[in-house]
Amino acid sequence: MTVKNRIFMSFTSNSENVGIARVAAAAFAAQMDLTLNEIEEIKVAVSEAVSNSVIHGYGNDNKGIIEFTMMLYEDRLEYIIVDHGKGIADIAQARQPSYSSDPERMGLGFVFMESFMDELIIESQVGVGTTVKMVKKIQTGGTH
Amino acid sequence: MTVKNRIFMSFTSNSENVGIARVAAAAFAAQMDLTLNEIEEIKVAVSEAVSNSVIHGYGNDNKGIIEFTMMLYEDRLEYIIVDHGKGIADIAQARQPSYSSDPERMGLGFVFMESFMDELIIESQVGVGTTVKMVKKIQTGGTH
Amino acid sequence: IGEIRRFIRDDNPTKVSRPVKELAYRVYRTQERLQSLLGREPTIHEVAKELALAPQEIVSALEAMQPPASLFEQAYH
Ligand SMILES: Nc1ncnc2c1ncn2[C@@H]1O[C@H](COP(=O)(O)OP(=O)(O)O)[C@@H](O)[C@H]1O
Ligand SMILES: Nc1ncnc2c1ncn2[C@@H]1O[C@H](COP(=O)(O)OP(=O)(O)O)[C@@H](O)[C@H]1O
Ligand SMILES: [Mg+2]
Ligand SMILES: [Mg+2]
Repeated sequence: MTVKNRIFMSFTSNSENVGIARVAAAAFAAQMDLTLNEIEEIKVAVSEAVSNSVIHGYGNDNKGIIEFTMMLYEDRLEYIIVDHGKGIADIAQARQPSYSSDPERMGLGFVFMESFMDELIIESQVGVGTTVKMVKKIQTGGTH
Repeated sequence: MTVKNRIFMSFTSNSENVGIARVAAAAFAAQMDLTLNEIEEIKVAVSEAVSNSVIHGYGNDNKGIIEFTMMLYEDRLEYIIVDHGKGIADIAQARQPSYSSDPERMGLGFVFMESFMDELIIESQVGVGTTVKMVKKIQTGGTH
Repeated sequence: IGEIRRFIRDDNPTKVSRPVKELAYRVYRTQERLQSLLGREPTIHEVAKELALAPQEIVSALEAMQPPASLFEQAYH
């Protein structure tokens, strides 16, 4: 599958950058013939992943670096969020609905990512960092 | 002056990416208390610079790489657009109103960048590439 | 989208200027009109074409209507 477009971003772990990554993700998605609702869902999934890196990966310290890659293929969009923060010890547990390491939080971030996107792949190593890859499949052969 | 926020982007020289860089530039500017008009002007300046890299730097070949850095300081926003394309032989001539190397074009890109931003710095070397840095000063001490 | 509309009606924490708000409402209205016309959800390109705007501008207008942080975090807390 050939890559049709690719944007790489890198930014510090400020909470302001969650919103900027989110709007960039939507602008990137707008290349495809998606509905507004699908674009909304992509925005939520990307915000959840980036805010996890800010909050959990870097513990709200705004000096961490987050790398965000957006790829467009013929039949899918891919969003990859990488941090070099704390990492996740038990990924299966982290993905569980309402599990959060912080009792104040909802624990629904991964649930949203999973339900709004077609694929969610999480790789993580404690003390090294976390990579979240999300895929949205595109119906081809329609309009455009 | 300390950097308050910094976003780095890198993308291929597709014309679609002009619009995405434009949206990201606006979202980045929205951290500051600017008027809608000022944000509109920043969007135009950034689009002109990025589309120059696509059109002139890489001759509309979508395989070139464009690097786009956005910096926020206490008192200013900086947008830096770098390409590794053709370069500009005579920068003073290129900045002249209505000068274009392409007779079909308006030759107003640099004029817009200069009038919409507070500073415009162009560095270029033939066969090496072009760097355009634009600064927007921010009135501090107000809201926020 | 119902989710989003509820959100707009609620007090918006970010300062949104009137023209942006109006554009966002026009986007929603156009979307609804096209939906009943087509019998399915229109795509962003169809909405953009109807409003004679670039899809990116639709993205910007809709984003301006939302708080920068996670929608759901905001909604639940
Ligand atoms: N990037 C990350 N780095 C470290 N830990 C993470 C990261 N993302 C998620 N986690 C862990 O996974 C848990 C579940 O995440 P999530 O479903 O988004 O819920 P919440 O953010 O509400 O806690 C988090 O509480 C955290 O412990
Ligand atoms: N990134 C670039 N790489 C090479 N040449 C450039 C670049 N940007 C501008 N130029 C040169 O400067 C000229 C003036 O640019 P501009 O004012 O934007 O007008 P226009 O794009 O309409 O030609 C262009 O015609 C081109 O020759
Ligand atoms: Mg979360
Ligand atoms: Mg130009």
